[in-house]
Amino acid sequence: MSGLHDLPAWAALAIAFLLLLGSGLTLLGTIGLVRFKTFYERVHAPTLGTTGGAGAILIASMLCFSVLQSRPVLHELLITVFVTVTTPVTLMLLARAAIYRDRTEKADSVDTLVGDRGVNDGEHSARR
Amino acid sequence: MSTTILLWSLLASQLMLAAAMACAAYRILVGPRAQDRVLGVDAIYVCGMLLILTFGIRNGSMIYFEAALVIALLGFVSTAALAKFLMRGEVIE
Amino acid sequence: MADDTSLILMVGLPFAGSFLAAILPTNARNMAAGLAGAVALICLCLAIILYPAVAGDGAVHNRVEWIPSLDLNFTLRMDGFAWMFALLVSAIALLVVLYARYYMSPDDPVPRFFSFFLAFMGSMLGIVLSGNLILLVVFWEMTSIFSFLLIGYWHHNAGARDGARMALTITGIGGLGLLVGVLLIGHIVGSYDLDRVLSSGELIRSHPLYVPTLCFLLLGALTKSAQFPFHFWLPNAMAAPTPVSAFLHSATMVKAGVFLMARFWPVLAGTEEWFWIVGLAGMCSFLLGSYFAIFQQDIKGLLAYSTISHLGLITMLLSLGSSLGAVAAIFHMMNHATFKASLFMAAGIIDHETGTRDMRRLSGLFRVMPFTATLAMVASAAMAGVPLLNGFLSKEMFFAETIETHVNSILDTAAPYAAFVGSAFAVAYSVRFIHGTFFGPPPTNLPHEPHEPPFWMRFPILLLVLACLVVGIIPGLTIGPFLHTAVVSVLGAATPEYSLSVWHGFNLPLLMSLGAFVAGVIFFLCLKNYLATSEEGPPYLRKVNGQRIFERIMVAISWRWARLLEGYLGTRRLQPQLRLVVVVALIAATWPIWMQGLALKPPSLAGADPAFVGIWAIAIVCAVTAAWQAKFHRLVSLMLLGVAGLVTCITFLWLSAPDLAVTQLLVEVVTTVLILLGLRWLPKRSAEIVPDSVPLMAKVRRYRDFAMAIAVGGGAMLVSYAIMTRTQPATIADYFIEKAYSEGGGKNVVNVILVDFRGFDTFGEITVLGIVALTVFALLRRFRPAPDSIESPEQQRIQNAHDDAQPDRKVGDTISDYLLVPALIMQWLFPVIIVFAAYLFVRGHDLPGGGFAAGVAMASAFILQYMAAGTIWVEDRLRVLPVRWIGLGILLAAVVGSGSWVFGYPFLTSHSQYVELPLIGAVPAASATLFDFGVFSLVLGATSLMLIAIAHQSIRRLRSARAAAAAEEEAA
Amino acid sequence: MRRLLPYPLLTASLIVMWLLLNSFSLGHLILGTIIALVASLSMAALQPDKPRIRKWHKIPVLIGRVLVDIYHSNVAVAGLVLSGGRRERRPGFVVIPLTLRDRTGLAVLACIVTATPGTAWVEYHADNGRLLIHVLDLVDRDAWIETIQTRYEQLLREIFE
Amino acid sequence: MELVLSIGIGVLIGSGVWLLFRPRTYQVIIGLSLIAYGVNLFIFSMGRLKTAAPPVLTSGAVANPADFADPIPQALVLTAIVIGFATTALFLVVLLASRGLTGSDHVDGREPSQ
Amino acid sequence: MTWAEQLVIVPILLPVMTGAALLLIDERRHVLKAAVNVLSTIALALVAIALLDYANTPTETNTPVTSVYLLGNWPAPFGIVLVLDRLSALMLVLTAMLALAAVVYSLARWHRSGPHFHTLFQFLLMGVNGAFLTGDLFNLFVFFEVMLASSYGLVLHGSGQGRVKAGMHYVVVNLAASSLFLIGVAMIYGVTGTLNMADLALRIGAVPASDRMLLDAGAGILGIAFLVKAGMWPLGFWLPTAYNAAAAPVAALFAILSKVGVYVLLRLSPLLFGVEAGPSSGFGDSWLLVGGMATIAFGAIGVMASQAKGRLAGYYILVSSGTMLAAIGIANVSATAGALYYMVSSTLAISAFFLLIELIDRVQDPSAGVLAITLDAYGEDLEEEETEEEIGVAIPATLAILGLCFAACGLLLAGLPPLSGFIGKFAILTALLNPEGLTEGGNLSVAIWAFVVLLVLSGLAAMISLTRSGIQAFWAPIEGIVPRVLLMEIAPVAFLLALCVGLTIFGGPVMRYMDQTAQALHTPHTYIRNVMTAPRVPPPAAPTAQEATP
Ligand code: NA
Ligand code: NA
Repeated sequence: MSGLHDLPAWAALAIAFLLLLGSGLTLLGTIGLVRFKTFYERVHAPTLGTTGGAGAILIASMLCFSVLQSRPVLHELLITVFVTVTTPVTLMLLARAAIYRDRTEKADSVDTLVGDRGVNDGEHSARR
Repeated sequence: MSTTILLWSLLASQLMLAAAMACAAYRILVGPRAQDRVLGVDAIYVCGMLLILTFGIRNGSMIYFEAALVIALLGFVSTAALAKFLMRGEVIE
Repeated sequence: MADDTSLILMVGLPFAGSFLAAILPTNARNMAAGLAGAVALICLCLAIILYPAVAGDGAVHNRVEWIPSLDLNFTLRMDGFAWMFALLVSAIALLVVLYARYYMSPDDPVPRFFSFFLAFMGSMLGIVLSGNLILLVVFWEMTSIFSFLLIGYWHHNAGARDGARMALTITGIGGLGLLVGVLLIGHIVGSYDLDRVLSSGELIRSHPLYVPTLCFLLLGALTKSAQFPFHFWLPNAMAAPTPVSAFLHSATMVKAGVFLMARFWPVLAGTEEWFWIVGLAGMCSFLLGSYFAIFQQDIKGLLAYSTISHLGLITMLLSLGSSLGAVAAIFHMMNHATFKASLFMAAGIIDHETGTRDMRRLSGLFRVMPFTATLAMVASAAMAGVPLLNGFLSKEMFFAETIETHVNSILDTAAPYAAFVGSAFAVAYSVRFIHGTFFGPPPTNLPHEPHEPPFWMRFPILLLVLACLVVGIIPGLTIGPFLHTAVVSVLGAATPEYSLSVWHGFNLPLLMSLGAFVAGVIFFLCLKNYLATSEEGPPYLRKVNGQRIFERIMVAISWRWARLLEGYLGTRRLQPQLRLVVVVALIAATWPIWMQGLALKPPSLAGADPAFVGIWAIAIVCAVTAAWQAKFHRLVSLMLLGVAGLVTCITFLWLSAPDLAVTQLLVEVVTTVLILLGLRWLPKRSAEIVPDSVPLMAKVRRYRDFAMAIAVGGGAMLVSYAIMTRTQPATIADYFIEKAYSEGGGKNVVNVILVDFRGFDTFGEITVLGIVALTVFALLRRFRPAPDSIESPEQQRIQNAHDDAQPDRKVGDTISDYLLVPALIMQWLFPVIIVFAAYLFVRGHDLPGGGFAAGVAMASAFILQYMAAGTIWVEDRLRVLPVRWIGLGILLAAVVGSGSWVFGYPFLTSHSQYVELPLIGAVPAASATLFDFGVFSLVLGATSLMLIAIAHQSIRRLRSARAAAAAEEEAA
Repeated sequence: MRRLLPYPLLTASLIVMWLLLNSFSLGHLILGTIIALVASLSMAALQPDKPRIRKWHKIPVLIGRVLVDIYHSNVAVAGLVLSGGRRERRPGFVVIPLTLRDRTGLAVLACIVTATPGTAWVEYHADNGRLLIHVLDLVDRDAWIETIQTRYEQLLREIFE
Repeated sequence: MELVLSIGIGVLIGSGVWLLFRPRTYQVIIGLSLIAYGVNLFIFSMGRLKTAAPPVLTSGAVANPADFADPIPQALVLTAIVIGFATTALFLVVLLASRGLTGSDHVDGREPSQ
Repeated sequence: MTWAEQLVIVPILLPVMTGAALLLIDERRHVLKAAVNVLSTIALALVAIALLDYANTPTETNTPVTSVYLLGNWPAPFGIVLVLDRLSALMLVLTAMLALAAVVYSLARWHRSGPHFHTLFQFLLMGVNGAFLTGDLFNLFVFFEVMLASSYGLVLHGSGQGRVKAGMHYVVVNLAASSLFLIGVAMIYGVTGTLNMADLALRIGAVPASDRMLLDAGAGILGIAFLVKAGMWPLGFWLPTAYNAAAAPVAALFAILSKVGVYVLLRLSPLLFGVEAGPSSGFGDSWLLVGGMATIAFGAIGVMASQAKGRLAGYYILVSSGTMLAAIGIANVSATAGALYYMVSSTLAISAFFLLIELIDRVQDPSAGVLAITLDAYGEDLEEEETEEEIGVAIPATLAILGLCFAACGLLLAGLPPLSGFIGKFAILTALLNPEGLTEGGNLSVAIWAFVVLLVLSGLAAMISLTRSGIQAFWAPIEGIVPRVLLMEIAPVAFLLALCVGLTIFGGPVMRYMDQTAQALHTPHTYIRNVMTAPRVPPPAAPTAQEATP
C-alpha cells in the first residue's frame, strides 16, 4: 500500500469522502433493492450505484491517480461512459420482459400494473 | 493522519460495497421472480466493479483498472442476455 | 543336405504348403491334394534321411536365435523318439492326404482343407521337434487352433461348430496349463532349453514347486490326449471330416499329450504324485473309454472312445514309473497310430459309400465291400489285441507291466484287474464294430447304394494294415531298431532290457489276453441284441454326458456369471462412475495424509480483509444455493454461479492476479451467454412434477452424495490451507521474474510466461479451444432438437400471436419495439469493444491483457450484434468465417514459432526487441506479439464459432420449416 | 474520404478512448488512429443509421441538465431508501406520448431516463410513439409527462432532428 | 486470507461435486463450472497468497522475486480457465445433442426406471 | 541444432499445422483434405521412424540416447522441454502406425460422415505425440487436453444416439479426471516448486517430512487422473461403451489413447518414485499392482460377457491396460520390458480388431455399416451431404480374408501362439516368475502368483469370447452373404496385423529394444542429467547475452 502515503492531505480527505459517498450511495441502492416491494420499484435501485455511487468512486479514483502520478488520469471517464450507456440496456430489456410476463399472466392492460397490485404473487420458480 | 483517514474510509467503503453485494445477492437468492434476480446480478456486477476500483485506490495501483473496465463495458452482456432470454425465451434469434 | 536344414524344412515346408494351398482357387482340388501329398512325402523322406544321424549321434539340433533375452529360441531337436513321431506323422499324413483326395467332395472348398491340414501337420511336427519348451508350447497351441479349424471345417453343421469349439476350449485350457508348467520348469531349471531341462530331473523333482509344475504340465497333456476327466471333447470332434479324424486321433493331436508325458517322463516320473495323478487318469480313461465304446452306435464314436481308452492304456503305462512301462507306452503309441488311422479311414469309406455311420442301420457290408471289410477286420483285430498283430505285442507288455508292483497302493493292486476288464471291453467293441457293420443281413434302406471305394482310397488302409501285420509278426526285424532308438532317446541310461517277440512263453499276460478275449466275446454276445436297437451311449450313464455338463458350465461361467459379475463389478450409468472416480481420488489423497499426519497452522482470520471475508461469505452462500437450485431453477442457478464467478475474479484481483481476473471476467460473460443459448433447448422442468414424498432409497443416496461432497470439499479445503500456510520452496518462478524483462522483453511476467517461457502451453491450450469449437460445430451440424423444443419458445409464440391479433401491429413488432433502443446501443458498442479488444491485446505483454482476453472481448462484440439484431441480420452484413480464423490463428502461432528454425533456434524461441519507430518512439516488437496475435485470432474464431453454431439452431429450424412449406406449395 | 472515414465522430471518439486508455503519446495517437479507423470501418459493415447532430451547442446543455437531474434524483432516491417504510411512496407507470422519432435521440433519452434513479424506461411503441415509463415516486403524473417532454424530448429533437 | 480462501475452495469444489453426482445434465454442467472455479482457485493458491504484488514489473531493472506474487500458478490458471471454458461449451453441446437425440436430459440418456 | 534434434518437435508441429491448414480448405473438398491428411500422416510415420532410429543409436558412453529439446531456448527446468528417448520414440511410432491405418480406413467413407474429421484426427495426433514427448508436467496436462478435446470430437464423429450417449459419459468422466490432473499438478508444484519432470525427480527426495504427505497426496490424485484414462477398475467403466460407440477408424486410433495414461505412469513411476525418491520411493506401486490385477479380472469378465464385438474389444483394452498397470506396479526391468512388448502388440491388435469389427458386422448385415452412419445421424439436416457412391476397389475372397484377419486378431488378443500376443504375454510371465533373471530363480509372492493366474485366465477368457463371436460371425450364417469390403478398408487391417507378424519374427531385436527401454526407465539418471544440463543454443552476440546454462 505504498503510494497512498504520498497523497497530500486535501486529496486524501477528498478521496476518502468521495469513497464513502460512493459506496454509501451504492449500498443505499442495493438496500433499496432489498427493501422495495415490487419489481418495478426495484428497477430503480441499482441506478443509484451506477450513477451516484460509481460517479463518486470514479472521481475519487481519478483524483487519486492524477495526484499520485502528477498527470491527469482520466481513463475512469470511460467507465463512467460505459456504465451510463450499458446499464440502461439491461434495465430496459428487463423491465420490458417483466411487463410482458406480467401481462401474459394477468392478461391485463399495462395501466393496471401499478403499485403493489398485480405483480409478483410469489411465483417461486423461475420459468426456464 | 489524512492517510489514516483515507485508509479507514477505504476499509469502510469496501465493507459497504461488500454489504451492497450482499444485498444484491439477497435479491438473487430470494427473487421472487427471475427479473428480480437479474436485477440483482446487474447490481452485484456494478458493486464488484466499484470494489475493484476502491481496491485499486487502496493499493495505489492502476493495474486493476482493466478488470473494472471489462465489467463496465462487457458485464452487461450477460445480464442483457438473461433479460432477453426472459422476454423471448431465446438469446439469439 | 545338412541335417539341421532338414529339420527346418520339416517344420517349415508344411506351413509353406499351407500358405500355398490357401491361395489356390476353391476348386483346385487335385492341385491342393498333390501339394499336400508332396509336402508330406518330402517330410517323410527327410525323416528317413535323418535316421542315420539320429541313430548315430543321438540327436540332431538346429538352433536359430529368436528372442534370446527370453531364452525363447527356434531350437529344433530330433532324437530317436522325435524321429519316430516325425516319421509317423509324415507317413500317416501322406496316407491321409491320399485318402482325403477321394474322400472330400468337390463341393467343399478342398484347398482350404489341405491348407489347414498342412498347417496342422507342421504344428505337430513342430511339437515333436521342438528343442525349446516355449517353442513347444507355441506349436502345441497351434495344433489346438488348427484342429479347431479342421474340426469345424463343415461349419454349416452345428455339431461341427460345437465340437470344434469344445476341442479348442479344452485343449486351449490345457495349453495354458502347459505354458504355466513350462514357465515353472524354466523357473526351476533356469532355462527353457529341452536338453537342459531333460538333464535336470533330480532338481525338478526335489523342487518345492514340483507338484504345481507337474499338475500344470499334466493339465496340458491330459486334455490333449483326451484323458479322463477331459476326455469328452474327443467324441464331439468326430464331426470333423473323417480324414481329419484319421490324422488327428491316431498319430497326432491326441498323441501330443502322451508324447509330452513320455518326453518329460525322465524328468517328472517316478514320484508318488506322478503315479497317482497319471495312473488314475489313465485307468479311468482306459476303462471308461472302452466301456463307452461298446455302446456307441456311430462308428466314429466307437473309434473315438476306443482312442480314449487306448491312450488311457498308454497313460497308465507311463504312470507306473518303470522303464519297461515306458517302452511299452512308446511302442503302443506307434501301434495305436497305425491301426487307428486305418480304422478311421475304413469308417470314412463306410460313411462315404453308405451315407451313414450308424451301426443300427448298417449290416452285411462284407458282401458289397469285401476288400475294405477285410482290412477293417484286421485293423480291428489289432485294436482288440489279437496275436500276430502289433496291438497284441504292446498289450502283452502292458499286462506284464500291470502285474508288477510299482508304488504299493490300491491303484497298483487294481491295475491288472483294470487291464483285464478294459481289454475285455476292447475285444467287445472291436467285435461289435466288425459284426455290426460287415456281418448280418444285407443292408437295406441306406442313403447310398454301397460298393467298394476306388482303389486309391483303400490303398492307405492297405498299407497301414500291412504294417500292423508285419510288425505283429516280425517285430524285432521291422520296428525293433527304430523303437530302440526312440526308447534310448527317452530313457537314456535307464533303458531296460526288453524283447520284442510274438511268443514269450505261456505266461500270465498271455493268459490274461486269452481270458480277456473270451470275456469280451461273451460280453458282446450278451449285449448283441440290446445293442442292435439301443440308444447311443451306455445304459444309466447316458445321462452323464460330459459334453452337456461342459456346455452348461461354459455357458454359466463364460456367459451368465460373466454378465452377472459385469453388472456387479461395473456399471454403465454415469453417476456411479463419477462417484467412484471421486471416492478413489479421495482415498488416494487421504491415504498418505492419514498415514503421515498433517500438521496445520491454527486457523485464524487475522490479516484477512473484512471485505474479502464478506464477499466470500456471499460466494459461499451463492455456490451452495446454486448447487441446490440447479435442478428446478436453472436460471437462478446460472445467476448464482455467475456471482461465485465474480467473487472468484475479485479474489484473483485481490491476490495479485489481474490477468486472471480480466480473463475470468470475460470468460464468465461468454459462458453465461453460452449456457443461456443452450437452455433454450432443454426441457421445461418445474418443481411441480416432483412427487411429494421422496423414496427412502433416494434419500439415502442423497445423504451419501452429500457426505461425499462434504468430504471432498473438506479435503480440498484442508489441503489448500495446509499448502498455503507452508513456506514456499524455491520455485522456478524466480527465474521468470528475473528474466521476464531482460530476456522475455515484457513486464507482465504472466504474459511473458504465456507467450514465451511457456508459450508451448498456450499453443496447446488454444488448440484445445479450437478443437472444441470444431467439435461443437460438427455436433451441431447434426443437431436434432427434441420434439418439445422444436417449436419457438412459448414467449415468442405468444408475442407473435399478440402482434398478429392486433390490427395495427404485424408479427415481429413486439421484438422490434423491444429492441429498438437497446439494439442501437449494442450496435454502437461494436466499434468500442473492438478498440477495447485492441487495447487488451496491445498492452498484454507489459500489463494485464493479452491475445486471449482480446479475443474473447472481440467475440463478445460479435455476440452482442447477434443478440441485438438476430443471426440473419448480422450475417447479411458481416462475413463471419470463424473456422478460417481458427485455422489461421493456429497456423500463425505455429509459423511464428518455427520462424526461429531459420536461425537455428528451437521452436518458439522469441526474438524481442524495442524498435525505434519514427515519431512513435520505442515499440516493443517481440515475435511473441505475433504469436499472441495467433492466439487472438484463434480465440476469436473459436468463441464465435461455438456461440454462432448454437445460435444457428434457431434459424435452422425456421429454414427447414420454410423449406417444407415451399415443398408443400410446390406439391399443391 | 467517406469510404475511409464513414463515421468521423465515432472515429474521433474512439481515438479519444484510445488515448484515455493509454497515456497520450504520438505513438499512441497514430496507433489509436489506425485502430479507430479499423473499428469504424467494421462498424460501417453493420450499416447503422447515421446519426446526424444538428445543434452541437445544445449537447452541453443536455449534459448539464442530466447531471443536475441525476444529482437530484440520487438524493431523492437515497432519501426514499433511507426513510424506509416511514414515508409513503406512490410508484406508478406513466405513458408519455413522444414526438421524437430519431432512434439515436430515443436511445439517448432512454439512457437518461433509465440512468436517472427514480425513473425507468419500460416500453416504447414505435408506431404511435407512446413511451411507458415507471416512476418510483409518482406524485403528479402530468408533471412527469411535462418534465420528460420539455426537459429532454425537446432538447433531443433539437439536437437530432 | 488463507483460511477464507481455503473455505471458499472447499465450498466451491464440494458444491460442484454434489452436482456432479446429480442425474440431470444441467446440474452436471453447473457442477463442472463450480468445480472449475474451485480448482482454478486451488491452483492459484498453490503459489501462496500475496496482496498487492501483481507479477508485473514496474521498471526494467532486475526484479526481486520476493516482491511479486508467484506468476506460475497464474499462468497455469489462465490455461485452465481457457480449457475450462472450452470444456463447458463442449459439454453443453453434448448435452443438447443428447437431449435432442434421446429426448431426455438425464445423464444416461434415459429416465431411470423406477 | 542438428536436424535430428530439430526433428523432435515435428511429431507435434506437423499434425497441428496440417490440422490448421485443413481448416482453410473448403469443407466440400473431401479428396483434397483426405490427400493432405494421408500425406501428412505418412510424413509423420517417417519422422517417427527416423526418431526411433535416432533414439536407438548406440552412444559412445553406452548411455541411452535422451535428446532434449528446449522449447523457446529456455533452459530446463524453467522452460518446457521435449524429451526423446527410446520410450517416447516407440510410442510415437506406434501412434503413427495406428494413425496410418485409421486414416486410410476412414477414406472409405467415415471421413465424410461429419465435418472436420481430418482436422480433429490430426489434432488428436498432436495431443498424443505431445503427451509422449513432453518432459513437463503441466505441458503434459495441456497435451492431454488437446488429445481429449479431439477425442471428444472424434468419439462423437458421425453423431447418432449411441455415440452421443456414450460420448457424454466419456466427456464427463474425463472432465472430472482433468480436474484431478490439475489439482494433482498444482499440489506437486505447491510442495516442490517445479513442473519439470526431471527437476521434480531431483526435488522429491528433498521434500521435508512435514510436506511429504502433501506431495504424496498430490501424486496420488495425479495418478488417479492417469488411471481414469488408462481405464483402471473401478475407474474405467466408460471406456468400453465409448470405444464401442466410436466409429471404426476412430476406435482404432483410440487404442493408443488408453495407453497414454499407461505411458505416463510408466514414465513417472520409476522417474519420480524410483530409488532416489527417499521415503516416497516405490510410491503407489502396490496400488498399481492390485488395481491392475483387478482391471485384468474385470476386463476379462467383460470380455466374456460381451456380445457386441465392439464392447468386447473395449473390455479387452481394459485387460491390456490392467496388464500394463500391474506390470508397472511390479517395478522391475524385465517385467517392464515384457509389458512394453505386450503393449505394442496388444495395441496394434486391438486397433486392427476395431477396424475389422465393422467389416465383419457387414457379413451378418451388409447394410449395417451404412445404416450406422446415416440412420439417426442425419435427421432433418438440410445440409446433408450428397451420398456419394463408394469409391475404391472391392476385394475378392472377402470372407476368407476377413476370416484370416479375424483369426489373427483372435490369436493376438487371446495371447495364443504363434503371434506376438503370445510372446508379449510370455515375456511378462517369465519376467514375473524370474524377477532376478531366468537363471536366478528367486522367491515369488502371492501377488505375483495372482498376476500370473490372471494373465493366463484373461487369455482364456479372450479365447472363449472370440471363438464365440468368430463362430457366430463366420460359421453360423446359413446364407453366405459376401459383404462388399473395399481394399482400402482391409488393407489397414492387414497392415497392422503384418506389423504384429513383424514383431513376432523380429522378436529378438524388438525385445532387445524393449529391454534397453526398460533399463533406461528404471535407471533414470541419464534422463535427469540430460534434461537438466541440456545446453541452450547460445543467443546471438547480444549485449544481454546470458550464460548458456545455470
Ligand atoms: Na433509472
Ligand atoms: Na431512471
